[in-house]
Amino acid sequence: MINVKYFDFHLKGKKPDSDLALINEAKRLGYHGVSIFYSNEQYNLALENFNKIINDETSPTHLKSFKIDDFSITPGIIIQGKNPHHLQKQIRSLRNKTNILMVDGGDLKINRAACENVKVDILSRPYYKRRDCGINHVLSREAAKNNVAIELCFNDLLKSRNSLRSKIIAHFRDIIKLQRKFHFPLLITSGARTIYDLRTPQDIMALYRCLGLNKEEILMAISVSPSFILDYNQQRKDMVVDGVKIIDEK
Amino acid sequence: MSRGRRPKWMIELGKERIDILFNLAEKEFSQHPERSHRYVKLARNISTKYNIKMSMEWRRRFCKSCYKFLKPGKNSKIRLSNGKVHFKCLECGKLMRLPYIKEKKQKRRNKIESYLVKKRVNE
Amino acid sequence: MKLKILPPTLRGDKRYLAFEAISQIQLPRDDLIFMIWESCLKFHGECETSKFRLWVTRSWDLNSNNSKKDYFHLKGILQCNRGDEEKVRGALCLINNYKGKKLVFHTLGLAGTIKSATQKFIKPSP
Amino acid sequence: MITPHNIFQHELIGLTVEIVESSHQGLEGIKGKVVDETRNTICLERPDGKEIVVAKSTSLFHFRIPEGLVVEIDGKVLVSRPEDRIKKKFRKI
Repeated sequence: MINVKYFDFHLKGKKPDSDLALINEAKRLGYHGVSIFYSNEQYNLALENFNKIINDETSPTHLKSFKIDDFSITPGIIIQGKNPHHLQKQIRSLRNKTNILMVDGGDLKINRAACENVKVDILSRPYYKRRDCGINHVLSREAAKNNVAIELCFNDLLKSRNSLRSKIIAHFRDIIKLQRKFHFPLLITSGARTIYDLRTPQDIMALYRCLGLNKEEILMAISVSPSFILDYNQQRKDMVVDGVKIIDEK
Repeated sequence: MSRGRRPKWMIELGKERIDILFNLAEKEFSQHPERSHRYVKLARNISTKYNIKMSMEWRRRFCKSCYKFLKPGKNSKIRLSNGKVHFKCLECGKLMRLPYIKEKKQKRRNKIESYLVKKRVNE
Repeated sequence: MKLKILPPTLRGDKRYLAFEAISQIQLPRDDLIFMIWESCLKFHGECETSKFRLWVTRSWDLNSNNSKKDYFHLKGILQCNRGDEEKVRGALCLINNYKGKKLVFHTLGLAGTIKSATQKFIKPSP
Repeated sequence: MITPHNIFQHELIGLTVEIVESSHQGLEGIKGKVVDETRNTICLERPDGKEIVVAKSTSLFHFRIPEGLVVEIDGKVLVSRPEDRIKKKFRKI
């Protein structure tokens, strides 16, 4: 595999120093890019201290993604909406603050509102606290149309045991079956809080292979769709409409 | 399907597009006449779909029956006769008559005003 | 708000497994469920059992008339994924005790619908 | 006025355009002035006067607006009759 870049897209950010430990650990394990998710309030705080550490105040603060020798770190915001209307309001206000926007799934109305919204990047864990997998053919068609990625979180497997874990694996299988039919972007992430939740990309690929995913699909989920999300969001500010983009004239 | 009134920005956009099309037709007529006929057809489509009246200067520049672009002297004849302007399209021979009473009245008013001004100046 | 169910082409296809359980203690529904899941998990592990889509549909209590006997008789229907019936049957017959009490599971048969499962194995209509 | 925000609804005839990507390799890199437009095609006039008819849905265009800004438009966005493009609805990004 020539220059396949592995991305771990969902790390939970808490305190600045623990985030840094997470990032260094991810770098050591062989990931090429990482994105850390904060709630709305902590996001600005995190942005500043990233700036202090990496660019030591030289670059302007509005920079949203950072690079240490081609290891890309992009902080993002995770949204918990109480109802669709509240969710829409939050999305509208937070869209141009970050590069990546993730909606925490679980409630049916939230899942649907997130899938139908072009501005949302990732719908994380639609099966959270649910007996079914949270999405059906209607939502997955919308997710494919609006390019909303559905995220399978490794942390859920880690923390659960016995029948709960096998139920979550069953939800994974349903989502994979829907993904094969409707081709919405799939995302495999670790959702790590501490360095003990992180696994190397090869281990995660091996684990997901026995869930029924073949090699190409896993590569799509770990390296292609994350990098697509990053590039797409880079151009998002000068995208007028879905297919139209302003290029600074030569 | 109820046509209804189009929103304002659509009508503005339509007007701009019609102006662009007719200006291009004007420029292109000498080398490529068939292109300017095509532009007139496009402009007509826009004006009919969005219910936009073309401005006065452009309404006289195309034939009402064969929708060809008319350039005075090249494929159209313009004459004045008994109070009307005659546009004759040489492509299909259609004669379009337009009264110009407003212009006549305007001319009379200007003449009266110029006399009044002269009289006041003499006193 | 409920999600619209999947179209038939995407909906997994099911098989119904009629079983009877003879045990020394009364078996409510959730104990039944716990036992079946436990045995499958121990025997096949989490990854396999996630394929089976197990679901205990109904269970009937058949010891109203012979209360003097020392065992409880129970019949029920278990829904599982088509193609994995053998694995589920294998796991079912490995159950032997629950909370120290003896217990045995026999699978009476397989059927494609709940109705045919009940008629054929549970309540043979005269 | 033609701005990047309403160029796809505005008149394309008269703008200079360059085909950046296209499923037909021969068309890539061609520059020209848009001369005619139909539902699925754009007719380009090359600087040397030759006219080329290009399909809209299979290529990516770089339109140069009069004020000099360059806008990249995917052909699929433009696929509709010229007069219908004004009222076509688009998803805001």
